[in-house]
Order: sequence, then C-alpha cells, then structure tokens
Amino acid sequence: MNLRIIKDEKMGSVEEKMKSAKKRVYLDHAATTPVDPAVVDAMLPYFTRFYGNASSLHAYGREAHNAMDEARKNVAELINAESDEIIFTAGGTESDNIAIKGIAYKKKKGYIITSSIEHPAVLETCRALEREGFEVTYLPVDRFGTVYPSNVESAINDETILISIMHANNEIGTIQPIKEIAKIASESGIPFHTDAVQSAGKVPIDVRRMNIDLLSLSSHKIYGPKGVGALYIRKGVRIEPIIHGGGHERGLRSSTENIPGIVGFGKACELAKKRMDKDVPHLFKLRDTLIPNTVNTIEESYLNGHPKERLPNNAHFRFTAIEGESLIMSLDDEGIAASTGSACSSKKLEPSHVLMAIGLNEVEAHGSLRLTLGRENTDEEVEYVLEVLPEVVERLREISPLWKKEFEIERWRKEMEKR
Amino acid sequence: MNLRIIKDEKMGSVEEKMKSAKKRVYLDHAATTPVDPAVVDAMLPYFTRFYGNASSLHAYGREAHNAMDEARKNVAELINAESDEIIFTAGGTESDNIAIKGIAYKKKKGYIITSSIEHPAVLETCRALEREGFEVTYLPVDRFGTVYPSNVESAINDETILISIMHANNEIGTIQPIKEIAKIASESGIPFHTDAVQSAGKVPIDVRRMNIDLLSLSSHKIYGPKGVGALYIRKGVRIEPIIHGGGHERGLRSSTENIPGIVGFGKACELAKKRMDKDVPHLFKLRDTLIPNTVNTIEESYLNGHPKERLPNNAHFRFTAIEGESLIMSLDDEGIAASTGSACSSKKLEPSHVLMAIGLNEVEAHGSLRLTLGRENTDEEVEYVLEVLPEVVERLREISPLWKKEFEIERWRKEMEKR
Amino acid sequence: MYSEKVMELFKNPRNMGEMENPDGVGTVGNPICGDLMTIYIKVDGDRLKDVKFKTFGCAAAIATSSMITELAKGKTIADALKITRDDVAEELDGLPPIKMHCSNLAADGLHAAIEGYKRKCDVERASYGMPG
Amino acid sequence: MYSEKVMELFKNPRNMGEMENPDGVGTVGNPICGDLMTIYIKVDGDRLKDVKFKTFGCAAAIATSSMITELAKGKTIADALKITRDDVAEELDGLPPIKMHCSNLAADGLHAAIEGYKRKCDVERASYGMPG
Ligand SMILES: Cc1ncc(COP(=O)(O)O)c(C=O)c1O
Ligand SMILES: Cc1ncc(COP(=O)(O)O)c(C=O)c1O
Repeated sequence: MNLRIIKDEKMGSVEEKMKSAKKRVYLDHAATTPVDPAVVDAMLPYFTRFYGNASSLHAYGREAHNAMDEARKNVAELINAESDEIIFTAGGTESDNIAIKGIAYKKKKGYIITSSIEHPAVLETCRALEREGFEVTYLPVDRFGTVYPSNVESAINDETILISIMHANNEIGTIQPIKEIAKIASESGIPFHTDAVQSAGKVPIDVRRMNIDLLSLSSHKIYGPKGVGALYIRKGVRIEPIIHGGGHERGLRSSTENIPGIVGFGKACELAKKRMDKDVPHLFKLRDTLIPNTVNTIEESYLNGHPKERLPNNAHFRFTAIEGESLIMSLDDEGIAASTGSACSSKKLEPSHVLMAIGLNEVEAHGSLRLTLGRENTDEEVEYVLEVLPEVVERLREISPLWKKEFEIERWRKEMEKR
Repeated sequence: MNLRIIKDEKMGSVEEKMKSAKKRVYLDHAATTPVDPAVVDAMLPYFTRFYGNASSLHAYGREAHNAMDEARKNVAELINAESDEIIFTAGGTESDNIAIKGIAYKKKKGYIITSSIEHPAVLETCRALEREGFEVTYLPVDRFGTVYPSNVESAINDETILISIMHANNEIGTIQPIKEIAKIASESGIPFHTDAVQSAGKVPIDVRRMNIDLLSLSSHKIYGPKGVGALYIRKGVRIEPIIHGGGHERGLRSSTENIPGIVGFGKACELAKKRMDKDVPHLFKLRDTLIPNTVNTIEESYLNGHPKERLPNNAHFRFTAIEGESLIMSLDDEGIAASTGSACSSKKLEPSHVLMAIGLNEVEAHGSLRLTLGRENTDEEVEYVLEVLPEVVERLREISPLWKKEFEIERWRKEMEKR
Repeated sequence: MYSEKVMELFKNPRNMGEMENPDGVGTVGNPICGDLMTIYIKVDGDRLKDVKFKTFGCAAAIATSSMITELAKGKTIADALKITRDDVAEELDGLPPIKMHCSNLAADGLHAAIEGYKRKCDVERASYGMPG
Repeated sequence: MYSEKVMELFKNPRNMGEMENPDGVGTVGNPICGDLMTIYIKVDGDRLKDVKFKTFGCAAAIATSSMITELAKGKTIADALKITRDDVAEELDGLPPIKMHCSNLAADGLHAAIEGYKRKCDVERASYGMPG
C-alpha cells in the first residue's frame, strides 16, 4: 500500500500529532483541493519578488500586470472564452453574487428562475433579492437531482431577467442539462448564468457552444489557491458592480488585484485543461470502484444523485439508521476525510436542502456521506476506504436505536409525512 | 552602496531582463508591499499540507479552522480588539464596502458623513449609496488634508447613520484626528467607521480607547499577501452582509475561507505589532532625510500633506511645470518605483481628488510624486533617490513649455479659476 | 471542535446496547432533527443498578449518552434526577455551542426513563415539533 | 504598457527645445488635463526645414511630440498636413488605448503650427474645455 503518510511537526497537541502520523486519505475534494505543487511554484515569485500592484506604472506594476494578463488567458481558455470576458473575484461565492445581483441591479426589478438545489451562494443571493422586491422561482428537481429544461421553459414570463442553473451539484454531483437550458434562455433573450464551480476541469465547458452568458469559477476546487475565483461575462452582457472602489476589473470588482492568487488560479486552469484527458478517466475508475463496491457490500446503502449524469469524482451515499456527522467523525478517526454534503452546511443541523429536494425524508437525509475524489487519490486509498467504511457503518448501526427497527423508522416516516 | 540587485530569470523580454538586472529601489509601499519572507513561510504549509476547508468536520478542516483562529487573534491584537470582533474579507476595498453598505442597508435610509479625501473604496461606495437614495456629505479638508472635528460635529443631524473618516490618507499621508471625531460620533450615538488600511502597523491603533465601531484593514499594505483584509466590527454593532452564501464569518462574508491568505495576514499583523518599535523610527529617519533634502535641493518643489501629522513612510511632493506620469516613468527608468498618488488612480487622467481637495489647481496636481518607504528600504537607497530625482526633474523641465514661464502658468491658473 | 473526552466516549462508548427487561425506558430527541436517544434503566430498591443506551445521532449525542449512563449508574433515583444537561456537558469538558441544544439530550433521556419506571410505562419525549 | 519605441523617444526625444525665430508655432492640449504641447516650425519654400517641440505631459505626450518632428521634418507643407494622429501612434508601435485621445496631440500641434505659419500668428488650440 502506497498511502501518503503525513508527518506533522507544526500542529498543536500531541493527540493531533499522533493522528496526523497515521494514514490520511483525503476524499473531500468537493469542499476544497490541495494546491498543486506546480501552482505553488508559479505563485511563489509573486510574493517576494514581483510583488507590485498591477495598477502601478513602474516595472513592478508592469510585471504584475503581465502576469495577470497571462492568467486571464489561461482561465479564459479553460472555458473557451476571450480574456476580456473574464473578471477575477475572491471566489465562487463572490462570482455568483456579482453575476446574479449584477444582472438584478442592472434591471432594477424582475423575475429570476433558479433551481432548488443550487449552492447557498446562489440560493441565499436569490433570497436576499426576494427581500429587496425581486421575484424568484426555485425549480424542483427529480429524484436524481435533475432540473428539467421543460420546467425552465414554462417558468419563463415577460418579467424574467435571469436564469441561473448550476452546472453540477456540489453535494450529489448531478450534472444538469445546461446546454438545453441555455438554449431556451437564449431563444427567449434572457441572460443565462451557471455556477460551474464543481464542474470546471471535470466536465468540458465551452461557453460559446453552450450559449452561456455568465459563468462562475472558483480556484480552490481545481487545485488552485483559496480566495480567488472568476466570473465569465459574455461580451455585451451588462451588470452592476456590488463592490465599489478604484475601478479594477473594468469597474466590476474593485480592489488591488491578488496577483499571486490570480497567477496560481491561472496555472491551475492551465493544468486542469492539460490534464483533463488523464485526470477524468482516473476519477471515473476510482469512482466506479467505490460506488458499486459500497452499495453491494453494505446492507441498506444507496447512491444519491444521478447514476450516469454525475461528476466523475462524486460518490454520495445514504445508509439507513445512521447519522452523517458520526459517520464523518468515525471515518476521520480512521484517517479518512469525508463530508456529509456541502462543507458549509455540514456544521448546521438542518438536513441538506438538496437531499430534501430529491425527495428524501429528514432521517434519510441525515444518513448521508459524500466522498469526492481527486487527482492524487490512488487505487490503494479507495481500497482502504472500502475496507474501513463497512466496519464503521456496522459499528454505528450497533449503537443506533433505529437499525433493523422497521417499525420505528416507519413511525417516524409517518410523523414526517404528517408535517 | 548596498542596493538590492534583483536578477530576473523568469520575466519575458530581453529588455525586461536587462532592466531588472539594474538597481531597483521600491518606494511605492502605499500601493503595496513585498510579502515578508516570514509571512510566506507561515503560509506555505497551508497550500499543500493543511489544505482543508475550515468548515469541514474532519482533521483537515480542524487544522484549517485552528489556523484561522490563531490568525484572527493576531489581527485583533494589532488593534486591541477581541477575536470575535474580526471578520476576514478579500481586502481593504471589501472591508470598506461591507462596513458602509452594511450599516446603510441595516438602517435602510439615512445620512452618511465622510470626507472628500477618502479612498475610492469609501468614496465610490458612498456615491453608489447616493444613487440608491442615501444622503452623503463629503466634508472638506484644510490645505494639509486635515478634516476638522468641528466640521463633523456640525454636519451631524437626526438622520445621520454613519460617520466614516479615514485614519491616514493614502496619497498625501495626512493622519486624521479620528479619536476626536470618534468621540463626537460616540456621544451622538452614531457608528464610526475608519479606513485604517494605510495607518495599520505604522500608527498605534486601539479601537477601545479610540471609540471605533468599524475599522478596515488590508493585508498587502503591511507585508502580508494580497487579496485578504479584515473588518473590525465592535460587539453589538449590527450590519447587513453584501455577499450571500454559506454563512461563513458569522454570515457577514460567505465563501470558503482563504486559509493561506488569512494565515499570512495574521503573521503580518503579528510582525507589524512586534516590529513597530523598530520599523517606525527607521521610516521616520529615511523620510526625514528624503523630505528636506528634496525640497531644499530642487527648485520650486513642495511637500504636500501635513508637515507633522503624516504617516512615517510618506513623502509627497509637487514640482512646478512637470507632469507626474513622465516623472514616474523617468524614475522607473532609473530603477526607482514611485507613484503619482494612489495606485488605482495613476492610470486615470483626472487629477487626484485629494490634491484638488487640499486646494491645488489641476496643473499643480498633475505635477506630483509620492514616495512611500518600507521597512526594507535603506539609507543608501534614499541617497540614490536624492541623487537621481533632481536630475530627472531638471530633464523634464527642460522639455516642458511651462518651466520658467510664469506668464504661461499664470494664464492657465486664471483659466482654471474661471471654471 | 470536540474535546478529547467526547471523542474518546464516541469511539468507545460505555454501557451501549439494548437492555433485556428494563425497569424503565426513555426515548428523547427526534431523528428528523438528527438525534434520537433511548435510555434503559434497571432499578434495585431506590438505586439505578444498571443504565444503558442506544443512540442515533452525532458524535456529541453518542458521547453524552455514554456519559449519562456512567454518571447515573449506582446513584439513587433522587440523585439521578438531579443530573442536568450542564453536568453532562461539563463532565465532557464542554460541548461546541451548536451542540448544546440538540445533541445534549441524555439527561432528559435519563429523566424520561425514570419517569417511565415510576409510571410503569415507556416514556418518549420528542424535543421539538413532535407530540410526546 | 508603452512600446519600446515610445520609451526610447521619451528617454531620448529628438528635436526637443524652443526654436529661435520660428515661422510657425502651434500649441495644443491643456495642462489642466495634463498635456500641453508646443510645436515650432521653420519653413523653406513649401518645405518644413526644421520642426521642434516642447511638451508638458506624460511619456506618451513627449514621445508623440518627438515623433511628429521626425515625421514632418523635410516634408512639404501639403504632405505634413496629411500626417494624422493614427500615423503617429502607428509609427510608435501603438499607444495604450487610454492615451490615444489625450496624449496623442502632436499631429494637431503640427497642423496648428502650419496654420500659424499661414496666418502669420501663433495658433493655440486647447483640446477640451478651454477656449482656443
Ligand atoms: C457549486 C458551488 N458554488 C459556489 C461555491 C462557493 O465557492 P467559494 O467557496 O470559492 O466561494 C462552492 C463551494 O464552496 C460550490 O461548490
Ligand atoms: C486608504 C485605503 N483604503 C482602501 C484601500 C483598498 O485596499 P485593497 O486594495 O486591499 O482593496 C487602499 C489601497 O488600495 C487604501 O490605501
């Protein structure tokens, strides 16, 4: 077994040190990815040598500006856009906010169509706009988490100012038919935004062929640094800024440009594009070992999300009668980093809005596990997970008062239906 | 002479390579600073080893979360705040936007008092709010760039919801009497915000003693990485978020936390605090060599800004009959990185709003030069500047049709007064 | 996030499992909210001779369940009724704030089991939203 | 930002300086906007025997001034009048977009000087906001 052993001299307690000397398998790439060493190398000179402000006239400023131009080209190329259609942001959340509020504030009023399984960066932005007087429809999804283009089509009315449907879901990994949806939007003359934070680098994206007007990206999901993202804005699409200041990024996102971050993001995009042919089959292979071996080995375990139209790196399970957090903590104890769903909601107590939207009840939703693979995961790591996971599930089921208590579970189900 | 020679293997053209093999003296620390090597060292492990998402439950997540807690403490300590009064942002601009819009959107309507010499991050935010129906007063300053507390006091009315006055000006370096202003605000029960992006680490700040409710910081001005900042929000002060999403930073600034950036910023704050006793006298010494030697040596050269109440690292000059950009480009050619004023406005054509506010006319405003020192600058570098600057000014004056043309200048002055 | 004590009891819970012929059973919590806890007691005179649990829930819920069984075992019924949620949290070196409300139900579970013993029936108390 | 040609002419401008007894003088631009340019010409027959300049302004303004003197020198007045702003920018391998409007005044300056020569007086044209 060739597991990565991480020895930790920096961290605090002895307990932590012991823990980190153990096998560690990172299977939470949908939450964030390690930064590729080539990306770190690309960034490093911009901290201490080429540290200028890209707006400065002098040589330091020009070095920074050139580096940013290069990065912008790399980001654009990943999605077949032009460089001047890319603005840099502080991450996927900001990109989503700028896109959606940007259109809304430009139009001043109107009606927005989105789905019920968007990331909170989209959902909460739409809810904020509702409080400001905009109207929003949150389209339902089927049990695999798919938004139907026909539903989008029938939701459109004369006041519709924006359609925003994510490319791939961050929890269950379902890939949406955004090409069809974008076509409908384009035929109706409505701007179409997609949150491609999870799909970029894993599913080919071509904003031209796919008729996309606005597209959000985040660096730290594709082996780039955290705190950087981009928004693609098709030429001719007009938006209002939400951050005001010195007029950077064509006035759409003021603030001294984060050159090392931008350079790293550019490098990450370049690598993502270059490696896609190699990374994606690798992810498929690991995922397609993980999924069948889990659902076939563990009693009452199920796959959530679409069986085929799903991200190559996403495996999302549901286990009867156990609760997700205790599962995560148990796996963590065995050195396996996993998640119940989106990182940002896993500390909250409500069941995932995505799992509820695909028709699970609360108890089912609480029993979920997301394993998301990355380019550095190995066959051996997946094997190790397949060894540990059944044991952990079994142990928690032994503790659970619901396991093999059909009657109990049925009672609660009825309670839930009453609500 | 012990000048830093930077050899450049990474940059593009031969011309660039030649240039960067020359002496380079960086005197644009108000635009941005190099990242301290100790800061880079602190950040590095968080790119490739402790790369978790701080919201994740597993060990990687906890490592990230602990690192962020530590950084938050360091930021808080620089300004004598509590850790839980600090939220991390993507930079000074975002901090200013969150503070000002955050209060405005909470109050829904009202009247804001600020000054006419704020950074665009404050000014443009206020202008955006004016378009949304808020009222704003931009207080005048005297010829040194000082806002009078008495003017703040008389501007207050029953509808005043916020007073925002910067701590130190980014162009001319004038330090404002914010303690007096904050006292007035506090006595009137009005929240007081200050943009301390330029002053932090150079002038002591104590948010408790100074009665500050909201304070903006930016990492890249104090030898930390770009793309990170913080907003201090005194306990009990309520603001609305402007970026919506997963609910990070107490719901006030959603997005996966930029852990390496935050760690770097924390380290930069720690260093700033620790080094203040050493850095500030060093800056004073260099500055107080630079200023008198320039104004005494170069004919018709003047200091802009306050002679005493000014940042220890700021020297801002005005030279009759020459234009700032050509001065910057000439200095750049001699390896000296300088600025005409704020980095973000130096590519624009309008004269600086700050210089106009202190009573200069447009032609005078165009003839300005900002030299801002940093902790790594040396006596020798200042000597070099004092050698080069007079030659450069002389050369440009030879080219200028205005030099020694009192009559010409007078004519234009009259034209300007007519407007 | 969790104290070492919480993690230790989560990993190696004491007194875990169903009890045969218990004298009292209390079920609290609500799986809809992610936590359901059953506490079983065996009474000898006025003392809790044995206390066991089964729990569906997060690590905190499991650890608090385990902790209550240890705290209660051997105590008189009167003393056991004095154990509060705060006592449990304290014995565990604290719980994350977000866990204090929903996952720290074990004291309630014990009280419910004792009530069941007194009333000679199982007692189930759903903490929120559900009829008792 | 600037082409090498712009930087070269900015650093080593040709034909810089006031001209004694010029046949025509044209001043364009506006120091309020940051650029003021004076072009001097000496005419021999229908040809520009000499062209000189003085400029207050950015590097682009200085480089375009220098360039126009080189382009115009030796040309007939008719040909010199055909030189456009775009010609100057092109000869400099381009100018940053932001500089095209305000700092690329040299062709105007030359035309003003020629007009001055024809009208036997100095010509001053302020580009924006100012009376001529
Ligand atoms: C689908 C999706 N959108 C948006 C985001 C937000 O990106 P960021 O964390 O860079 O703000 C994420 C991840 O957190 C995501 O998965
Ligand atoms: C006074 C002041 N405020 C705000 C900012 C904006 O900070 P940032 O570039 O980090 O957004 C700057 C510098 O650019 C500044 O000097």
